[in-house]
Amino acid sequence: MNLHEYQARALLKEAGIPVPDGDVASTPDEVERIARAIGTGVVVKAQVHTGGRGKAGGVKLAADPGEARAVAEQILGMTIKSLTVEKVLVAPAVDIASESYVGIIVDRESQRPVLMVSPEGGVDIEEVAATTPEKIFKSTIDPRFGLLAHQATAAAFRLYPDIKQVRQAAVILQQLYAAFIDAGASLAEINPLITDDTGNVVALDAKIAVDDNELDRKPDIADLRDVSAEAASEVAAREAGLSFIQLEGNVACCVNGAGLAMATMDLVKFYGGDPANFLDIGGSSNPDKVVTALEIISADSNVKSILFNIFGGITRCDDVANGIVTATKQLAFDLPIVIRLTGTNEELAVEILEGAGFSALTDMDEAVQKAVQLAQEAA
Amino acid sequence: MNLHEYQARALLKEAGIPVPDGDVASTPDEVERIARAIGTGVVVKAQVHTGGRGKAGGVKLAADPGEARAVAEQILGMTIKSLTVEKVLVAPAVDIASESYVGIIVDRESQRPVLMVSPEGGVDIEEVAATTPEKIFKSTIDPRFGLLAHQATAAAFRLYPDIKQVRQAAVILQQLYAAFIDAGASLAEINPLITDDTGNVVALDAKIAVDDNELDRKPDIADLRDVSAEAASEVAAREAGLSFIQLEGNVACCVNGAGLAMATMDLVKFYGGDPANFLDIGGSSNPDKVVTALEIISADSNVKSILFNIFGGITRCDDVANGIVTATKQLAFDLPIVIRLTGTNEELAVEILEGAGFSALTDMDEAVQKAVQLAQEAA
Amino acid sequence: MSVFVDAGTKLVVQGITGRDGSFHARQMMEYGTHVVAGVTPGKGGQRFEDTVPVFNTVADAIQETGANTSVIYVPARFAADAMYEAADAGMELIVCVTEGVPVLEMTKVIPYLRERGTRLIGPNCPGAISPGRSKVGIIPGDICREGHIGVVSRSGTLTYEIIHQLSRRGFGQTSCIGIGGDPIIGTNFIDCLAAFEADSDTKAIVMIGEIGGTDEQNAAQYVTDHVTKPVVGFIAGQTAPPGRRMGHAGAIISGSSGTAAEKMAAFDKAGIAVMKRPADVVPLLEERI
Amino acid sequence: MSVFVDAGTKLVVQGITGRDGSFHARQMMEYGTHVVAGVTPGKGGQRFEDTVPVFNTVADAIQETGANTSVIYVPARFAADAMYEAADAGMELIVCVTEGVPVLEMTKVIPYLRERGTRLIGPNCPGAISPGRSKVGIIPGDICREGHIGVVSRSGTLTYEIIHQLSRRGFGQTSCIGIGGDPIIGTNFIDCLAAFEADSDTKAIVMIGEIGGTDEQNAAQYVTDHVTKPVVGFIAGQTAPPGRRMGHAGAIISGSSGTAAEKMAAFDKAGIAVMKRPADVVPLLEERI
Repeated sequence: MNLHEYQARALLKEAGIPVPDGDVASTPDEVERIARAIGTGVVVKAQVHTGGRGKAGGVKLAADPGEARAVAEQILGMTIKSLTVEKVLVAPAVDIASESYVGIIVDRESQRPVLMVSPEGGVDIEEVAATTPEKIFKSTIDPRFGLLAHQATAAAFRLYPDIKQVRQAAVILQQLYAAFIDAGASLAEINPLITDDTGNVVALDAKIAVDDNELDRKPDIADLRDVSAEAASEVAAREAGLSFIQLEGNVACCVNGAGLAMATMDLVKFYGGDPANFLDIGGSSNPDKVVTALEIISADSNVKSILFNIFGGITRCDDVANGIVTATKQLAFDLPIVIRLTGTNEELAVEILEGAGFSALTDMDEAVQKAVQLAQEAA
Repeated sequence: MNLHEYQARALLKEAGIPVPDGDVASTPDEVERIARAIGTGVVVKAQVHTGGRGKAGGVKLAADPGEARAVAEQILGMTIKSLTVEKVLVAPAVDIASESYVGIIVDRESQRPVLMVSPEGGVDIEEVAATTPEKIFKSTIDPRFGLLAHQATAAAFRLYPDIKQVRQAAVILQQLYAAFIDAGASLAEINPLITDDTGNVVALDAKIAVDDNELDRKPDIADLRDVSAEAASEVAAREAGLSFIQLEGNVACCVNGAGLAMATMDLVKFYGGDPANFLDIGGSSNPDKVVTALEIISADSNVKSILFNIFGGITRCDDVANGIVTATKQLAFDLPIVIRLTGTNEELAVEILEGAGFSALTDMDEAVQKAVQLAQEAA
Repeated sequence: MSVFVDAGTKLVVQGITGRDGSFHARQMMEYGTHVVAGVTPGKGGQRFEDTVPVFNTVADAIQETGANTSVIYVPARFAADAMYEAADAGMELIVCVTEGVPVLEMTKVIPYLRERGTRLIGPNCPGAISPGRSKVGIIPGDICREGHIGVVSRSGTLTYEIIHQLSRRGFGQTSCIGIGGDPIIGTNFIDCLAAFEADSDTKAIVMIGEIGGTDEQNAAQYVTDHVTKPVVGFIAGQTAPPGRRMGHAGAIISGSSGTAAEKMAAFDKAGIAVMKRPADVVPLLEERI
Repeated sequence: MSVFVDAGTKLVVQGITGRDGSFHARQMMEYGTHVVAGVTPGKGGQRFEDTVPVFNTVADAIQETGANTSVIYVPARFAADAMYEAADAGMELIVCVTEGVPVLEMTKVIPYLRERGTRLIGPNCPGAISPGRSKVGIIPGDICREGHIGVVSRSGTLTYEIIHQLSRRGFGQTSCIGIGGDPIIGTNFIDCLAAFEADSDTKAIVMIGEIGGTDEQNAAQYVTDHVTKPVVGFIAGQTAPPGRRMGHAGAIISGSSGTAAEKMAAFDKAGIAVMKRPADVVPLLEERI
């Protein structure tokens, strides 16, 4: 789960990191009021879960409260990479002397958190990594000990020549690690970490991504989820315990297991089709999940055929069959459905489906080919 | 540094451990008021840094506020093992169904904290360890991971047959470990950990000893020091940066280094004398320290001779010599002083001392023999 | 022969009285796995299905039964502690089926187990099966056959699909290992490749990867350097959009690293026969054995 | 020959610009120790005494000078981090002179260093000296002489007293190691006994213990099992009252465990000649060599 910038800033502030004042707003009125309270020039920043806000016109400076209101009117409601801007952050405009990047991620290779810092901040850090990797300094963190003071200091020496700034940055890095752990994050970064006109080190923008598996034990973090910033279909899927991602194609896929779901999408492509989504109904076999899945899939007007690919293990094929029968009755849609079922209770499932007028296949390739063909005929 | 029971209870309560209500008092009036607020029968417990309070009459039950006042009048001001009772804890009298012992210490052997639990609580645990060691269950804690839930649960299974109590106790053990770490403790124990008449697990008495080396980084804990509960001479010594322990003999010893100080005391004994104290003036060589040391030593009326044993390394012999000369001028006492100095700036020290009418020896055995002889002559 | 689990596996089921634990304990017992004990705190002294003794702690279970392997079905919030407990008790192998263990927990579990010499498969994995000998986890026993192919996979049902393809066309398995799709796991591809290479009964290896991370690329390098047996590989997620999480914590691509194309190229370079689709597994094996 | 420090010791002084660090750095340089670098964050690029380069980090110091040993004089609140830093930089030996490191910190430092194969002497210790070759720490060089006695001690000035007794009566030392009196330390008696036993130049060993703990008893057992050279021992604290802390964190007795009597009995049983007083060291050695 990604946090908004304003949420990430708040967590950093709680951890003791110096962050400029500022507040979040969802109307131009609020923006004007916040800008007035700040009293200096401000920056108004769209709060959406995507990069490239600046290029898209989602980040603007304003010299006074009136101008802040005006730019907020432009930004609120605009669309950036298909996401509507519902909120903006209003913060004082700061004089920047230097910009660095600092971030902590969980590294799969070392199986540990890794601290990364670069004096090349304020830009796309992946670009820096690709073109000038020597400008990124990495330090592996032993999670049993945390980010040690000497590691933080050594990293800070890569950013600043001045020992006062090194000390400030080292403290900020340790606070960032604390925030990373407290949030159950998979990523926590400050970009840019700046030095301001008085020489102090300050966090200007923050990004935190939380491991979804942490949300159960971190209700405060779970409460930060902003469903208004997500596609409605994905919210509905998550609430039903489904894993769903909307794509552009016309063959809807409904599969149990993420690997098999991806392999099914790949096979759709292999046979000349285009998958409409990724959808994993998971390991359990609750018929209600299948109903929700079909509801979500059929709401997509691009979809021309629906493909079920179920390999029964824990998932019982008869449960899925019952779900399909129930859903098609309730939803009354006329999209063609191709069903492939094999494994646990396969025979029973075939019986249920045939009783409701469906036929069932057992071969994955055959099923995919048929679904692709049906979609092409309907297109 | 040892905490009082009432201080230790407060730390356990902060950590979430169920502890009966109660408060500390230093007058019978306060005791009566607290007992009235509690509303049931109470126990009044002397707050002194020693065991065996119960046997000494420092712990008494009282059925009502009037009786509480009466027992407080007996306990406040009494002397237990040469310590005057200045404060009492007043807590509700609790019906006890079972008594266990739980404690965490830093174990030198494994170089880790160790959890110890025993179903034989409420008694002298060292006695249990000596006579029925099989009734003590130990579990080594990896400080990089803390007390793991499964370790706490396994320990709790040694105390209770009932899973509800096991779960409660396991949580308490993890909270005790957190309190142990947060306090920078070398020992944290609950004895007894009881089950009350409703079957709940409750901490009835608590003991925490803090590593003095932690006090610098734990000011809240350092503030808990109660100088009224310590011998005045030891408080004065600590404040001057000296390590001092009062003993019963008549040969006062003033030495640099703890090992050499103990060896000097041993040598006093070897030559038929009796050391009046342990005193380590430490590694630095500030003449003021020597003055304070002589002040403390000479205040003890048992002392018949004073022995300096200084092996100069970091400690400079001339600094010690200057301290002796200054102190003897200021303090104007007539106790015989035997001085042994060797090492750094030895010659300069001898010069200073001889200029002030002292003679100096270089051999430890000779000096100790002479100090013992002088004490015997004066006795 | 087989790897990791075999007829000598003496299994403890952690969470045996829970919904998933009891279901799969029965499945494993029916398959013939030597389930010697279960663990559920507070249920020590009971018997599961009237036969398997239940203990309060893994230490008790090991002491009484001499178990060497543990499988974990406890809820996610207890899973890390279950792994610590099994390792502390001296378990040689832990299979953690539980899904949803926080990644930061795993960064601590991994070194803890390593220090104690305990092998972990998982978490969030289907486990291991050595057909005809022992099944530890949730891989459906009826799709497997005894034979000479070693299967290792990051997926669940996709693995079943490929095992199914193998079995029905006469290619039985020495062992099938589902290592799990989480970003941080115990046993990885390389561990399994090494075990299959060392197992004299295994004639060929099937390796099923996914987008995300660089485990498949590292495995390909390992194949180049150390594996003499034929390897056939598959990568799921060619059509997955970048930067999105595909169900598994593991199946996520960032930028150009961890794409299916990159992994397939690494396979190809290492001489691993790359399937275009799951149905290719048998023809490719037939070419190579 | 000598143990732990010798002519090959290339030393980094952590905290070289501090009060204690600069004083002892000069002392060690005067003694002839090969001080190759100092470390003080923010003073990188300077030179100490116009000769020794100062670096911001230990890693920089090692990279530029090839140092293998570090000595720590930083204040107590920075000492644990200084040890972590030295170990991370790959130091073979760390001598931590700093007094006042919290014991709970040490419970974490010890396994950290062990995992990295770094030896620690201390904390709160006088360090090591191999007379005529190298001095690392604060043992006064002028009381030592080259010779064939190995000295290991938990004390500071008591060690000097005994070294002094040895030197002035003609018994020089291969090495003298002050292991420190804290409850949790790196190198212990047994490590030093093993090193002296293996050192062909060392003809006899002097071991100086204190009340508190069981290190001396364990060392006595080790002597019985593994040491062929004569050992002479001393225990300080025969007259110490039980349950009180005698200056050192280490010198505290609880109940009947860790008393001087117990330790002296263990020495005696192991064939270690027990001194009644420091002045006995030479006569006892003369009897045995």
